[in-house]
Amino acid sequence: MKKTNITIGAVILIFLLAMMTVSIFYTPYPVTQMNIKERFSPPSLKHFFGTDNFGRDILSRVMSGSQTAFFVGALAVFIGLVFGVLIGALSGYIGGIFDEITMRIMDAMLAFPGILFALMFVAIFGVGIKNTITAIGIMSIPSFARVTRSSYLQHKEFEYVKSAKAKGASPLRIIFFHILPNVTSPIIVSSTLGFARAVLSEAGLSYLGLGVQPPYPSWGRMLNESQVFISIAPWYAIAPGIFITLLVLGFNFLGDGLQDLESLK
Amino acid sequence: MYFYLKKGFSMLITIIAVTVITFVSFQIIPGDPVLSRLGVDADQAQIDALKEELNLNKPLATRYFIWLKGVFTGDMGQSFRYSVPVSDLILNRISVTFILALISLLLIIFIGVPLGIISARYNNRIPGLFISFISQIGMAVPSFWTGILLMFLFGIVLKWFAVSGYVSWSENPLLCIKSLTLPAVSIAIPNIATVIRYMKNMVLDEMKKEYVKTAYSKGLSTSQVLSKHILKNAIIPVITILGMISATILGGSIIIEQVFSLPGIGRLLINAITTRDLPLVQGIIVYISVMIVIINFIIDIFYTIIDPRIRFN
Amino acid sequence: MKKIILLLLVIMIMLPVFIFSAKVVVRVPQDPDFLDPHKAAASGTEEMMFNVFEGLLKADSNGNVVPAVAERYSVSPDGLVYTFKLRKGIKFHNGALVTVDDIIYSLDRLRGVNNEKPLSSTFSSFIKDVKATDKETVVVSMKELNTSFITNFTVAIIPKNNTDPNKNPIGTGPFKFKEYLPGQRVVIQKFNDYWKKGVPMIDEVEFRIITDDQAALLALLSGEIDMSPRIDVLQLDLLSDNFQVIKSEQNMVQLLALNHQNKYFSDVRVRQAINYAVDKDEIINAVALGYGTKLGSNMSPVMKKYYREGLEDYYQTNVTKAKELLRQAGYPNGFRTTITVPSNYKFHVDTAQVIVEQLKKIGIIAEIEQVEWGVWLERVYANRKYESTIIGLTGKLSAYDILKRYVSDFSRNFYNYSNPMYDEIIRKAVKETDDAKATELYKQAQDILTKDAVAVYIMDPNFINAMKKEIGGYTVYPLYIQDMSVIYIAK
Amino acid sequence: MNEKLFEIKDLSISFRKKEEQFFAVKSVDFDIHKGEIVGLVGESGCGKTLTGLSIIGLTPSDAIISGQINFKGMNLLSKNKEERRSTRGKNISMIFQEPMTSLNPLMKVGDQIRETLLINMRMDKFQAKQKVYEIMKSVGFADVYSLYKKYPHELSGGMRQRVVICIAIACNPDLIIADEPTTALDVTVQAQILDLLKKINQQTTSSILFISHDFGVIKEMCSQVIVMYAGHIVEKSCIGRIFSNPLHPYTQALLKCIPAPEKKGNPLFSIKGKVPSIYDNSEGCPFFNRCSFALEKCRKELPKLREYEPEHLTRCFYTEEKNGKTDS
Repeated sequence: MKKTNITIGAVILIFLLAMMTVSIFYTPYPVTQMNIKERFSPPSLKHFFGTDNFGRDILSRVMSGSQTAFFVGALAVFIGLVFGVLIGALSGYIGGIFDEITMRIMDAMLAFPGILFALMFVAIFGVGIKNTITAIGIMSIPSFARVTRSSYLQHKEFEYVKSAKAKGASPLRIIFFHILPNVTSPIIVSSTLGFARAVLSEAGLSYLGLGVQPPYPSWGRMLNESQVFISIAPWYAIAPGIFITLLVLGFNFLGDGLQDLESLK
Repeated sequence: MYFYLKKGFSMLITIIAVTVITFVSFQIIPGDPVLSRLGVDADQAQIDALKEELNLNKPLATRYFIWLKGVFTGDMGQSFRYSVPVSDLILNRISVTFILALISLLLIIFIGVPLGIISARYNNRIPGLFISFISQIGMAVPSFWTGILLMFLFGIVLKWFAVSGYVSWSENPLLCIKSLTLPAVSIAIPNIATVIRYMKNMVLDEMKKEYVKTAYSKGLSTSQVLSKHILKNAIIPVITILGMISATILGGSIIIEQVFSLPGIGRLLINAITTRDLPLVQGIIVYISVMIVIINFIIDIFYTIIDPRIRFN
Repeated sequence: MKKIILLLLVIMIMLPVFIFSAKVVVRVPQDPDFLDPHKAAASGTEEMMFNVFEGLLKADSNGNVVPAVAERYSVSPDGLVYTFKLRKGIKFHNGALVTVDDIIYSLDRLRGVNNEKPLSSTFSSFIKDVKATDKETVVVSMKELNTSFITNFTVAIIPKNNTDPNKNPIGTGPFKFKEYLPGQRVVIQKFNDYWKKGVPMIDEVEFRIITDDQAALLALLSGEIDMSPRIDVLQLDLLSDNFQVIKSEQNMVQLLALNHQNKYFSDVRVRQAINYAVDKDEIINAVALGYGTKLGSNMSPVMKKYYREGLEDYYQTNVTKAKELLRQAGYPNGFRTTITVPSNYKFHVDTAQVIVEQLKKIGIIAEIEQVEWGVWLERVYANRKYESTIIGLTGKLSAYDILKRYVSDFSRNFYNYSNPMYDEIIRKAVKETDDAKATELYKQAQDILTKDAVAVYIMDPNFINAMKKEIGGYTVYPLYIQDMSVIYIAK
Repeated sequence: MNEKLFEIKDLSISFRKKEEQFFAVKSVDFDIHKGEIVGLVGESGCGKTLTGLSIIGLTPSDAIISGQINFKGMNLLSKNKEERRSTRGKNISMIFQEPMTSLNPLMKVGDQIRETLLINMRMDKFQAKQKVYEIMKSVGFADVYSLYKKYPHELSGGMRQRVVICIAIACNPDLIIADEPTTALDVTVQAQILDLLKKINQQTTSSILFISHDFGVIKEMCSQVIVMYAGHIVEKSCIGRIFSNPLHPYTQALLKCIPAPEKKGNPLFSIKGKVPSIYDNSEGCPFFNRCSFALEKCRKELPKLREYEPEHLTRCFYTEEKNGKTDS
């Protein structure tokens, strides 16, 4: 059971990554090319996923949409990772008041619906890919902070930390050079799950029209646009949905697989 | 008791912090509430009159304290967009979000928990594997996509459910629930998956415990052991994540209200943000935070009901 | 015995439902800004409250002003004094007779007398004073001549003793106000003592507020609403045959506005190049599916009297000519620019996407920047901080109100267009009492706008109203309003 | 001797790991008579708990059980799940080692006792409650009415073990399997629990299978003793003989470990080495490498169980030679 999760996850992600890299150089049709005559044509050999209300090829748009999904997901997770680990490490290691305050803030952020926070952020600093990434990044900080803090609390008591202290290593050195390498696996697991959440949040925001703006293609926005024509062109709504699910599924499987491995160690 | 005070107090600070941030940020962001209300043909005299009415000319700090004083006296000030007390606006919209959240919470509990137990009982066997696979997919599917598909399938094709529009509880409770079923299901699905996974792991942990052996030694059958002993013990950790889930339900409902165009808090907030209706945005934040505090409070009470150990310390 | 009583009871309860109360539910995209007519400015509000309030005069479906609260009126030869005769027996919704004091109160409230703040700068700058010569006549004298001022007398007359005109609005229109639920609906009821007999023909109108076009369509399809004005043209072929669709020009001008202070667009050749590059027919087909009338200048053909023919094909799409002009202007390989578009008007966002493709052909790389409506109003409309934008200007009754937007000192001239010759023509037109001469001047103004390529005047997007088959009598106005008094339900 | 209640014949319990079979219990035979207290003693990991669990039918699902467990003439192993379940609680009950965790933390102790009655006896809730009060009084609880409503975490270790005992004796079963019932308790409470068990055995006809690693406790409680080592029975005898004349070297070593007043001052004896793990299938006597009297023979062959005195058997080549029982 342990291995299957990782393999399924890896297979899905490799497929999507391949599609994404291909889409950078080649898509069956230019992504923005409109062709009014071919409006709403159903899936066919010519247009694998059919065309949308401007006659644009949905497959090409979905393929290039994957670029945004990966791009936003990766950067958002990166932000969440860097700040989350930093906060988690410091509060886990130092503890005391600092820990108390940061954890209170983290709990409050977790209690607050993520989308709401992103909405506020985007409304304040304006829509667009830059702000979407920052918003989702900040939203994922608490989960990283929590995971890191708990592993730091645990590792703080281990021998190798005491011996490092004995050698007179400064707290910063201990945090980054001694403990960090030992706590990477829970962080990796939470970054895969974080990636899945980031993709879902980006899709959500774009669906509300507040996420990624044209000309960047986005699955969430495609879903929003497709909803109007669902009764005459249902395929328009199905294609982007499937790919969001696939990407998130891939990361969930990967995350679970890693988690099983890690619990085995 | 001290425990609740501390938790409530920290939530209070966060609410105030969030509202201060919103207040300040609303000053610096582009977009003018007066213009977005009056539109293109607004006459300069009308603009000045409205600015006066909404006392936008007063300095920032005084406006914040007027608002804060108002919050504690229950008067959240007037919405810029509707010139109607913010609390009236929110109160008649909050019922939608609240009932929606309630239905999806019930769905989550009454579908997630049993399925979780079944998947634990038949772990590594056909039913167990099937349920975990489905829950894996359930977690991955974006809730608004499920919403669109459900609306298409049940609304347009099968015409079982009304496609949009909301019947308020006071008009007709049954129809109200009917109009909220599809949205509630789409919010519930990803959370049901989470509950299934949590429940399964918790039940498996409890099965290893000693008191289960004692129960078996009394001659109880597996299902009796599950329902009489394991369920109650396994549900405690699940209740804690229900607190977290209630936050995602509120978040989820913001998007789902858009899919099914339900007049809930979510859409009210989005419109409020786009029309820079500061008092309304502040009001909604306070209401949502209060709702979260209440939900967490209820969950803590649930905790003490089920787990006597907590009642004493 | 008991059963019979029970049966009777049931029938009694069911009865009201059967008495056929003719009710029509109309979709509106957003909430009214104010119910108080003098404070309201948003076109969305006028669309509904046209049925509740009436001024001394009222607009008719051909765009002229006809008597309403006033039975008849006359204008002095020098155009400076307007005399209005109060219509006999006309009543407010609360049953009270309309008096001259109410008229004076309404007009004074607008122009702001005895140091009260004015609610309309046009009233306060043009009207000298308002007085009643007798129980039935009101005389309004003007500070200076303005031939188009007459259309301003359509402003609502409200009762003097109404303490809160915003909470419970009272007027003289065919319908009276019933209730307003913010974010959900505005409901108005038939006013039985309306001065024009036989009208309205339905008992109640509910304006249901549905912001999302997609939800509105679904509500229409499922029968929850009866009429959805300005339906998204792409949704038309989703309607089955038990709906009827009414299409016509709506006196709206959709244009690609160019900021004349921008270094590229200050050069007329660049503006002309863009006019040659933008293929208006392709836009009309792609975005409006053909439901749009091509324009040449800032005037829609609906304003028959003032419309200058033949300007729409002044710039036949011609890519080579456009490139040539760009080369002359010093930008042989084009330049980069942005099109700022209000995100809540999908129609304009789609137009922008088509224009971006068209401008690529002559080397201009345009990026779309979607902003919220509030932001667009502040940044583009008020502060003029933009390069180019796409917007639709709603129709007005008088040509002066439409064309005064380009006069250099006009407060909302967000194009930053200043052309003394143009200003002179408009100023002369508004002072010209001879109607024929004034019309000719307004036509010359349109010529300048086209030749000077002030903006790219794309189309008058057809007003499309989808409604149930059984609704009859709908009349289109060259204004942003829904006249529900002429609606009837055919059986 | 009164009527034979349980007859365990050639009982073996094994687990499969990567196609290889490993035996935790190897062909064990012993009987339990009505009203008798049989002691099952040995170091932890010698299969004594597993034997107890197999009798009540609570062995882990992947355990392979062979041989016979005859209860009143019926082989429990041949019965289906349903029949097996009906014996649990009614005929056979069990007391576990860890009083802290063997009670459901979220259920009142009284209810946990009453549940056995409701499951196995035809009683309504009210009758069952009265019976529970009776049982609680019989185990020495004072204020039973308030105690009924208490939760496990409100009781001390000793009191909790008494509750477990109440559960075990509720339907006054034929056999109570007590798996190290007092190990987790402190000495003073231990004595009370042991007296309680003795009292129960005398008052009711329930026989007890007392599993322990502590010979001192066994001495006090049991009439019969079975010594197990690495899944085998190495010595079986009545209480008197085993203390006066321990035959198997392992039993002798165990007896030396018992701290006694006269041994005060000198170091406590402990057996060198440790119990072989279930996965080493080497033949010969499992105690070989820890036995100070080991012979060459012991390395290859597994000695047979022989009777040296009435009701006193052991399995050891050295004892055979010492007592001249060297038939082939």
